[in-house]
Amino acid sequence: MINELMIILFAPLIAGVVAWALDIKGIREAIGIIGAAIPLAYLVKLYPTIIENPIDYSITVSGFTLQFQLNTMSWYFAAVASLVGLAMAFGMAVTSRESYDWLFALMSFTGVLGVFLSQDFVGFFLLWELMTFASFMMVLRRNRHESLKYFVLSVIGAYAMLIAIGMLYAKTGALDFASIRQVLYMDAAMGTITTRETAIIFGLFLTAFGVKAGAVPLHVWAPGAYSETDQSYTAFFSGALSKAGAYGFLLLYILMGYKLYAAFGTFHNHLTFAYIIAWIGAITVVVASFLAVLQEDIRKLFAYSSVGQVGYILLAFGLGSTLGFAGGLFHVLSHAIFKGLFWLVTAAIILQTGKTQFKDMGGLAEKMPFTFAMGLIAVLSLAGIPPMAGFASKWLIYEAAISAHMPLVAGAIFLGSALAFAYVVRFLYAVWFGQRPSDLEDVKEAPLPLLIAMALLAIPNLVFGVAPGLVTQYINKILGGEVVGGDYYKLVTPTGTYNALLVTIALVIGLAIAGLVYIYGAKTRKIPVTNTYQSGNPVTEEFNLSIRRNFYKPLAEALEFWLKYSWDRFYERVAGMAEDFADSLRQAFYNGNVQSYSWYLAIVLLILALWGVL
Amino acid sequence: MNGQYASLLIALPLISAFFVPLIKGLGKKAVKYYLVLITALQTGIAAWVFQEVYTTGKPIIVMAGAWRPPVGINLYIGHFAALFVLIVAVVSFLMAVFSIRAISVDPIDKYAMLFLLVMLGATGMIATGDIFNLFVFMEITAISAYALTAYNKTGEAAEASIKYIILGGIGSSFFLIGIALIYGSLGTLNMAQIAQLAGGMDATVAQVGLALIVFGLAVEAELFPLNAWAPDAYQAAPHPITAMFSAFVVKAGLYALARILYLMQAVSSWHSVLKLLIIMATLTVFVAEFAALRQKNVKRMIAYSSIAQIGLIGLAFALGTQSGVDAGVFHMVNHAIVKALLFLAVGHVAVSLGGAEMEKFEGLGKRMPLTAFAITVGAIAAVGIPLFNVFWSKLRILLATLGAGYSWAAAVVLIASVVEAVYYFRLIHTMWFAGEGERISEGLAVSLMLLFLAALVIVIGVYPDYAWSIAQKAGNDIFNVADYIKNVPLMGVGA
Amino acid sequence: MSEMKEMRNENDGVISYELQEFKLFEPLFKWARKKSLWIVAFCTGCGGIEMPPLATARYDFERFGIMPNPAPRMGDLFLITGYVTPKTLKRIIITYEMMQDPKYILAHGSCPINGGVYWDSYNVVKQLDKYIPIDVAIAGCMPRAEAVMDGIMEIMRKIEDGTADGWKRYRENYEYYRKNQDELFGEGWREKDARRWLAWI
Amino acid sequence: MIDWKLVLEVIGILIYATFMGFIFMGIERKAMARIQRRVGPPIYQPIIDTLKLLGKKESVSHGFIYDFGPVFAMGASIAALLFIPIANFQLFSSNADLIVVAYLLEIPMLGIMLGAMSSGNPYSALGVQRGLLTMVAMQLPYGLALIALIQHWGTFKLSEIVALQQTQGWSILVPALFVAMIVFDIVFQAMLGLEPFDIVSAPAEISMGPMVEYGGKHAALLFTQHAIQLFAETAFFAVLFLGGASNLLELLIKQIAVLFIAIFVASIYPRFTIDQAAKFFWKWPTILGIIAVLLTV
Repeated sequence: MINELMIILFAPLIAGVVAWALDIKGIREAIGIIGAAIPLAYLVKLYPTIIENPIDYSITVSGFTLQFQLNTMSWYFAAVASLVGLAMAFGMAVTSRESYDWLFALMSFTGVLGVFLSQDFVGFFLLWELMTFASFMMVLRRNRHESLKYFVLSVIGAYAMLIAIGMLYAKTGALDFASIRQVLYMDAAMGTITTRETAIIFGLFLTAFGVKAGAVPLHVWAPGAYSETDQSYTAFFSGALSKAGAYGFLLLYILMGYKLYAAFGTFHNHLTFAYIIAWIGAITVVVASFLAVLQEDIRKLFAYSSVGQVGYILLAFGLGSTLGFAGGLFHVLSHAIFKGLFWLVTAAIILQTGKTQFKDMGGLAEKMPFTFAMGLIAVLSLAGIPPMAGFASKWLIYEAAISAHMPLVAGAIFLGSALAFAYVVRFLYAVWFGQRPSDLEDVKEAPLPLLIAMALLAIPNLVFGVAPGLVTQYINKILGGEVVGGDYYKLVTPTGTYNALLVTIALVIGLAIAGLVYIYGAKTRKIPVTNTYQSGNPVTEEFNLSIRRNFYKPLAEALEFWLKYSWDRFYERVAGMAEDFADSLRQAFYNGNVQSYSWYLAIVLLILALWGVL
Repeated sequence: MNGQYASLLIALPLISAFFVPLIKGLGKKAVKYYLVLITALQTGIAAWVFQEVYTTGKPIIVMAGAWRPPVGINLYIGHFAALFVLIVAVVSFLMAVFSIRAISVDPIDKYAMLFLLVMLGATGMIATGDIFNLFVFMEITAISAYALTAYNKTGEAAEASIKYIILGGIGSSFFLIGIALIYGSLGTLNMAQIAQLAGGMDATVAQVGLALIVFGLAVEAELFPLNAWAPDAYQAAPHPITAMFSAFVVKAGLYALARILYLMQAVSSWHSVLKLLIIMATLTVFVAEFAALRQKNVKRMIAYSSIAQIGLIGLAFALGTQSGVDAGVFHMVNHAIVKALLFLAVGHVAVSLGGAEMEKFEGLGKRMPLTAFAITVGAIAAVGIPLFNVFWSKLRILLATLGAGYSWAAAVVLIASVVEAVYYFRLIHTMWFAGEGERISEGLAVSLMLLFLAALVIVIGVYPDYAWSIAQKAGNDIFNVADYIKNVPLMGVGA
Repeated sequence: MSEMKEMRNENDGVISYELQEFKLFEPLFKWARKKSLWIVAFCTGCGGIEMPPLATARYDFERFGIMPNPAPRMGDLFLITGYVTPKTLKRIIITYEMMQDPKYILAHGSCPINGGVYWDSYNVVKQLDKYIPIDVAIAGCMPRAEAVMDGIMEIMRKIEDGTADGWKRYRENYEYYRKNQDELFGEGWREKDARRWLAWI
Repeated sequence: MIDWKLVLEVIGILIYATFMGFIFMGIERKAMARIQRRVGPPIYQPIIDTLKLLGKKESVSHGFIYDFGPVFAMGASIAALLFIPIANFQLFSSNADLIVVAYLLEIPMLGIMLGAMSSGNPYSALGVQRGLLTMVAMQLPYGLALIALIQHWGTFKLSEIVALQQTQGWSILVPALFVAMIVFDIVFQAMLGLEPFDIVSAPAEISMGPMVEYGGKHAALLFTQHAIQLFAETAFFAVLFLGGASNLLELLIKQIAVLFIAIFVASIYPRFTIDQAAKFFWKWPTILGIIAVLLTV
């Protein structure tokens, strides 16, 4: 019978194609949701088996053997992706009007699952390209410029990876990970691959995975691509697809770790190549968070924030210590759930109000209470407030960064998390609180499937927040050693402890005491927004009582020196130059008169003559 | 039905070409259906030959007038020739069906005759085993191609064919000088014997001879500096003819180049010629892709893209390794299908909407959904997206290039294919997501053909094993010169 | 203290809620209210200049726990310093109603009592008491700092013995005050005045 | 299962901390008054103010989150307090380390912001904006100071840091950590919202900032929260840099010492504007922080 791996891998694609072909309103959504649910169901079913030994499966396609393996690590990444994928499917049942969206969303789902499961470079590259193409088509529908920018950057990344694969293939003669790791491990000593070539291969892989993970110089596609597509798909786009980039960095360690160490040695007793990745991650965190704080559009804010959070993961992997990997892997999960939740909340807001700019939103807390509650959970988790999953993973990364003696990188995280707190509160203020614009009076709560999707992602936030041990014990299995100790509720690392349950209990006690003081006081009465202190002046509904536009103007003024430079404008100029070069090349060469063509022939003859004789 | 019936492949188009004036008496319609009939017959024979060669595994040798080579001329239909003759026949059949609707200019009998002669020339070039016979068939193809380019009787078509004539003429004359040199020093015209004796030739003569032949064929095979005629010729030629140009006329030239290149392996300057060809091929890809970036006419854009893909095939052949040649052949097959699909679809749009400018393509998804779908599948395949056929061959070529150590060539090709992705996806966006229009009825025949080709693209993409095995056998046929010599029954006469 | 009867009137709900009665801690709260009077930093008239000296080292009202506080919600003591024009009175009424009970008003000088020197001016409110309840009034055309301190002492004493019930009077006969206010400014003056500001915002 | 000794300790410490917090606020006002040669209010004045606010007869609300904000803030402050080792009482501090406490000390900010934002008053919105910007500005130097400390002592656990300081002498004796202490002190000024950085609730400019719409029992809640926060932060400072304390009296002396440094600085410097504060924080304290961090690595 067909191997489960194949079912996990191709169920979404087949469901997508069927949904696209049938294109009947009710059935299409049902198929889509089933297609997205199958991988998660099978992964849960396979959990007990993969704990002992991984499941292998390989198929041969046009002379290449594509090997797939479900081991502890790929199970972890695949489970995170399918959880967010299922939430996306529920969300898309409401927000997507076209069967076109279903086809390409589920195709990118298959792509990302394939990337996590594949054990050889051809399969990896094939599914990586498929994932990029499918997510590109989702964006192409709505905005050509952003989608082309996204596609060009990720195709440059993919082709850089192809050249690196080719060079490795030329040197090691093998394409599957196991033998490449073996050959590179032995080669580290003999050094048949020179350090220059290792540097090139490392640089190429860095660009490839950096583009997908959105590392700073290559992050310009993220805001456009994330905001110009169906918002519930973006939950998957930024929740799971960016993890492929992070997974790539992990792959770099597994395959070439020892070779890179042999080639580049250490710098201040950190692995040099890891040091580079850590610094890329740190810069990404700071730059993306600063940009996120200054955004005016809700989607752009979350796009930059997503780039920043993936920067955390890169930073954690860059530390090189096992604790760093544990922190990074935990943050993969927590980022997927809280960022996915954020995007679903955005989808609900845009669906119900049709607005995307902060300046036309406000006071939705009463109108959409459930979405607001989900948004609050996501806010607490992203800002890293203790009882939530976001804090547990961020805490691990802090531990790892400081105990890995990388102080400036740890400083960058402090700044990054403060900025995260700032833009998340900005989102809360601009959308949920303050005075409600008159045209948002009749806003209703989001439809049921979207609420299910949100609940699907909010519960893990709470569960893994109060009991982070669940995740860390599994991560210990991935990393093999007892990296993070303690039971379900308490994380114990060599240098620090964090008892999530006790912190939650303390918070509850505190709230109870404060509640008592609150209840004791005089009975409160509700007053309208207009009954507010404007230094004595009477206020009516038409007054604009909230600051929704450029909320952080002072910060923009303080950073005014840095904001002059932008990678985005730089890439636009480069693209323009390339197109003008193309035009000048065409006019220069194919200029249309036969005399010059025959001169070309004469020149080639001359070269042939010279070439032959010399 | 023994192997000798394979000679019908040459005889049938030749005879039927000269019957065309008689059929003209029965009316224009009859001529078109006659053309379809002949190409259908040719496809049948080609399919039988393909099946025969691939089951028995032995090439079919046809000796003209039962004279044994090297005295007589022999047709050597090996794995590659069988495969490609079938492709030539199938594409000609499809284009013949398309011409019924696409060709409205009056001297239809002349069109039919030239059509059959082009098909004859291409088949002959691929099947022949004699170098001079190769030149003769190349001349037939070239001259009928010149005439067909000017068939539309517009100023632009005349200018394009003049360019083609001048450059083609120079090229083929140098090719003839090359053959003369080789014939002078070796005394034989049969390719197998040339391969046998090539080692013993005087170094400089062999070097100059090889260089001239390669130069002559490079013009026909559209390598970088020599392909200036190609974009205008593609654009000016009638739509079915452009598809034939890109699908097999150029490929016949490329095959001839590869065949002679690998025959003359023993020549001392072989490696330097290969290096030159690699540079020229990479530049072809680079210049053609960049030239296509800001094209307003979609047909010219796809012409540039076709030149670039052919440059890629040239690069694969010039690598000089077995995996390179296999990848090149596989890419030839895929490229033939994809370009036939694209030119057919664009021609169909040009015929029904009167022009191939970009504006005509706005909102095509709403007006001609099936053609738009065909163009989309073709474009996505041409870019090299997985689950489509060109991806596998492009991956093979790049791995072979990197394996051969030319990482710079691979980098340039990849940059060029990024550019290709940009202009193809711009086209897809204008077709599906911009512009309005109500649905127009599309011809049944053309729609069926489009669906057939699109299905072929996706089937090879999803399950490429069978196509890859054929390509491997065909590649082995070219690369493995020792087998070639062994198969040809040479008499023991001559130097 | 007499039980506060339920206020059932249909005006804009400003005064329609009933109040919290802390039986047990009343004496403690009364002491706390006396010892920490927060002045609403809203100097309405010419007497405002008298406020800063109180905060300096010489008089230092902070000794008694008095602190100027910009937010009316937290304020207790509202100093009406000097003459009151209708324009200022609108702001005073809005701020006063925003303050939370118990709140006290200290009127400085003669102008709030009977118009003082501006007795015949068209633009001065002759008798402030008709619009908002005054607890303690200090004589003097701008009383000196000592007089203001004395007034504050007077307010503290009144809180002590529970007679500082301006806020209770305002609550009980709210219609009377409301009628006078509407008489002066006209019905629905809050919206009209606010809409006038809209042009600038 | 519940060990009653711990429960009693917790209740005792909470009451003690709240009371001492108010006394600290009183000392603050009294010291500032004495500097200005004024008599100044009695030390227990904040207790009176809180009682008066609690005794208000009516209280006003702009919705559920408006009420939830102060309650959440006070709850978070209480939670933060429970995880700091107060003198010889190890309440819950064995279960959390430096980073957790640092984050718990920042959650009340979120509570106040939540409440202020839902009050729908432009002044409170400005207050929220300034509060967040100050926090963003001070986080980098704050982080660097903490990192320097952790790298020197090599552990995150507060109880271990206190033990190490008992044996090897206070943190401020180590030169690198002395620089870190200066940085932490500047950041401490902003955390308490004292003069040079009291941009958040700038009384004259934006009328009490976030607290403009708060009155009655909500203001009382915020005052008690500020008291507990003050106690917690001074205790945190003492534990980190002044070697913790073996008994409450020693802790009290250290806390008051720290408080007086803050008061002296507050009563001298005028208020920064918000972007000046941001630029200042990212210039001098950050440079000092980097020096401290590089010295201890």
